[in-house]
Amino acid sequence: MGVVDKFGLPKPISSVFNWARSYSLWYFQFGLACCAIEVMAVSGPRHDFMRLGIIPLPASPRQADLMIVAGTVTDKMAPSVKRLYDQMPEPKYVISMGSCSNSGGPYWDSYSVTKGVDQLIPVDVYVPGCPPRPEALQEGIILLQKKIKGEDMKSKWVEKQVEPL
Amino acid sequence: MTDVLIKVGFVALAALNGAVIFTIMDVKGASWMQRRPGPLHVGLRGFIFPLAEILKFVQKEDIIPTDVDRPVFKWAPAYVVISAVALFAVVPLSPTLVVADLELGVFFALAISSLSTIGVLTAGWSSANKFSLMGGLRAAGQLIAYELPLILAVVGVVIQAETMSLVGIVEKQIEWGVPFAFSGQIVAFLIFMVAATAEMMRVPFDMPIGESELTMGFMTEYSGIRFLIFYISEYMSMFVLCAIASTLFLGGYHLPFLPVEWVNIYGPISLITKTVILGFILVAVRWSFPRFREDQLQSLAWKFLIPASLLNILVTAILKVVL
Amino acid sequence: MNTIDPQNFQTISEASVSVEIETEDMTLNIGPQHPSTHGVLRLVAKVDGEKVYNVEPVLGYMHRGYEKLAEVRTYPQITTLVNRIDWVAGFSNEIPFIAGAERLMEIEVPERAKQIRLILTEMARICSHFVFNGAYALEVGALTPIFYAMEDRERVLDLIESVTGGRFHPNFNRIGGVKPAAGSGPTTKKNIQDLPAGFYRDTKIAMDKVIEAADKFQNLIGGNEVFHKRTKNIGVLSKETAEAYGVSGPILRASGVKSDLRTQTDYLPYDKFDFEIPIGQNGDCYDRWDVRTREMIESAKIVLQAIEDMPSGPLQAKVPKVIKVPAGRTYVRAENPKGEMGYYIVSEGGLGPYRLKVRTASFSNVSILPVMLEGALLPDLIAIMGSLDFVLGDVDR
Amino acid sequence: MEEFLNQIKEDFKDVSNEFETILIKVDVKNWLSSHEALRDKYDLKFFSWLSAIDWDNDVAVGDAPKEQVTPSFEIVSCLSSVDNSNLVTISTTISKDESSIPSLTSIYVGANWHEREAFEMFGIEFLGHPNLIKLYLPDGYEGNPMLKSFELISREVKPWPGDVDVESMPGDSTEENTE
Repeated sequence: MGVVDKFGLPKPISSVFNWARSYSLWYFQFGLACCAIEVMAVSGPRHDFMRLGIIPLPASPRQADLMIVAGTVTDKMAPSVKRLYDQMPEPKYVISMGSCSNSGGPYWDSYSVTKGVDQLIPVDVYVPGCPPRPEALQEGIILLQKKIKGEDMKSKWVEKQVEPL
Repeated sequence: MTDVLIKVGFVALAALNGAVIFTIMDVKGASWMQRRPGPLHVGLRGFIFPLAEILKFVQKEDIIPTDVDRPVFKWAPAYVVISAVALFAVVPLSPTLVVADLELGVFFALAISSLSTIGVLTAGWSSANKFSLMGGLRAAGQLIAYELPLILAVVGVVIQAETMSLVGIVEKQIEWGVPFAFSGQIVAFLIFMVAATAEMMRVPFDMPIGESELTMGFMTEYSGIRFLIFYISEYMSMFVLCAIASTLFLGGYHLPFLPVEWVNIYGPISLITKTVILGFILVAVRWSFPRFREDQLQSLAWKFLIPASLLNILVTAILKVVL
Repeated sequence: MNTIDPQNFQTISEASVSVEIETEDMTLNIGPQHPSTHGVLRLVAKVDGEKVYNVEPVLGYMHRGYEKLAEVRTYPQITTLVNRIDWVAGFSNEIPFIAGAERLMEIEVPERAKQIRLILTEMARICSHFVFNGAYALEVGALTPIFYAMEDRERVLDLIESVTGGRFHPNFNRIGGVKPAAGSGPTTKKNIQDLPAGFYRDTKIAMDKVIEAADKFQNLIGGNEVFHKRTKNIGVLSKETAEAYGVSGPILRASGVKSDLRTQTDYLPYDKFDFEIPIGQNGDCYDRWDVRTREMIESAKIVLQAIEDMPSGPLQAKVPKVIKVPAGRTYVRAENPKGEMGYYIVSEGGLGPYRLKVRTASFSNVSILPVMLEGALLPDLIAIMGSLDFVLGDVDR
Repeated sequence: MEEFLNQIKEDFKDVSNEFETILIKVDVKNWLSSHEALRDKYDLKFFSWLSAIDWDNDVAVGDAPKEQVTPSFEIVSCLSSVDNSNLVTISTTISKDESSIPSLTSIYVGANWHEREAFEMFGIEFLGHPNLIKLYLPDGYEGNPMLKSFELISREVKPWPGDVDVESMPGDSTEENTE
């Protein structure tokens, strides 16, 4: 936008904006492996992450705010993951879900698996488990919302040089 | 000058409010149909989530990819939103509460509604993305195909009402005592609703967006506030087309058994209630149908809807002459 | 979803001349991240407008090197690993591997353990078909069925969890039997310590719900005119082509072949129960959907019969503390939700296999895509691909 | 099953049936003809899989074979029938220096991807294959991972995380187990 980073925001407005961001997290449909099925379970009626404002609508990274890396990232997939992250508009958030994307998980010694998605993109919340239970993912989302609510927009925008792709 | 500005402001605000109401209805209706709560923790049992959405999109980075045709890409959302807002200008909320009671109101509405085609086509073309391009082309083909039954369905109403002014059409329905949908134009009403669904590009006619095929269709490359405009104008045009449908076929601001003198008081409420009921039907259809294939959609329009609407015109005209 | 690659964009057009109008072919890159490729399959499709005339699948975005990793793991560790091959039906993946190791070690598995395995395998099948039903509806554009599918699937997952402790990667099998509950002594029919209290009752309720849900899908999806239009006579697969490509499971049965390893082989005691093998007539997308939905009902019936007639006895055969499999080689195959899954174990008498070849169903099933997609329309591409019901972990391993 | 086995024993010399799996060992030059015969005569039309085994005593990871073996590739393919439970595995041995074998794609179209996989994982060349390119690994990847001489680098740089377990791992054969 360009307005926020120039002028900064008074506290009440900034907290309203933070509230808006934390409850309107458009989640980019990005399923890699086993954990993607668990993400589907969380979107299902029993857990329903839309309660928390996660909207699983966009199929394109351009409209997304949140990327849940759910599953094993292989070396062949890694450039695509990086590129999809770059295509998302700021401010953007990443949840790394499951052992595989946290550290390689059961494939720690494999010749084709990237050991941790944080080598490629910055991660905001790590959710452990193989795969994490739906409740664990929901906790991760709530932690992310807490983090967003405490953010200062101006510093966030200044520290990242935003370039269109 | 000032009253023009007031009118424009009123129309834009009303259309925006309509869009917000329809967004809530769509998301909460979907949640209800899918046996889950939907947005809940955002506040007020989740009913203020559109506010969070709008505030969020305002903050988003506005990405313009390097390969796009910049001016065309930037302006494409404007066509779509202008088309939706301008349509609302001719919808009468009551005999007096109407922004522009044009003599050729129906003509204006149909002409303006096709403006959105240009927006969609340019958005798809300028994005420099193959999925966008295919989405834009699909949208153009679909909007042209369904413009015809939409117009032809309305022609039946115009013949029966002997006027093209929307207020005039409502007055005629008050005169008849029964809305047109239940006095001869039921076929036209159904054709209009099907064609309007296609115009709005909603399931089962959502191939231009069809996320399982074309990711987000013509909107694929849009982000931030420009995407928000597309998103809102989708609901705006849904709201406005439902309002026009209820004006043309369901008696608009008038309610039977209520005195016509009070119509200025209950008019807006009556119209919006009818619009919301129509909108809810569209929501229910959206969340229960799969989508058609592109060629099946075309053959539905050309082989079934257009002949049916021509037949409807013929029968209406004959009855008009005979009776 | 992969948006356009600027470098690619310049070189895509190879002009071709048709009779009436000049059109240009376009290379459409679907994937590796596309909403309907079940993960990270990538298709390079040559399209002319909406018509697809050449498709080349690109694999490997989920290749995790199972066969190599198996060479450096012990047999109990491999069970954990192979769980995650077909992640929609984790339990089914363990069965053929464990059965292979048991065959090489010549262990006779107790009847009761076999029956518990059978029940859980069928539950995994039901879960897998639930996911398919929801996802396939999503691909042809109906957005609601996935939520119904997920709701009903949770009920079955609860049962699996109550027995094994895991939702869909249970790692419950042991060589020689199944994992006994802590402190469970000798079990009799009345005093069941290995299955949780109330399992009988809950299973009955859940399986009735599954049958109800399958009927609901038959009405909700199968009764929809638009769904018929999208799937009938689309992607017809003949028996001969299916055989030559090694296509198995529900896809083969939808083409009219009554082939089911549950009755043809004896890896689990399926001969004790009577159930039908649903087959299709045309081998089109609709039949593939229909066969799977009817299979859900049959699986629920098997489970209902199995819990009525539980043999008593121990859960675990006598096995040495450190499992060493004697030298030899065997191939064990099983009917998984996706088709034939098998393990070719070559043992040299060590703690781990010398070579483990994993034969997965989806790998062969996906190899047929270029044949089936030739000449299809772009929306049909999605419908055909969805009807194959593959899982990328099962394709790439 | 018995009948089927006896029939096969008549046609092929080296047939064994261990652990309920029929293994037919053929010579490389009979590789294609034996598949053709099995397809046409025994109605084994279902192509299940094809893969290879790297026999070598000099291994980088995992257990080495107990006895001395001559370094070679063993190609194994599996055929079955959809109508009954007949299943055979056919194997042949080729030397490592000249690792090439005729492609099965002319007999079973389904062998295409399996042979590409074996080509990528072992470096075996399939003569007459229409499209012998990499299947799984990225374009710039070097080496054939399934070769016994291929090292898993992660295992070299960091120790096995479960080292404290009583169970010994394949590879460290020095440690004896207490039973």
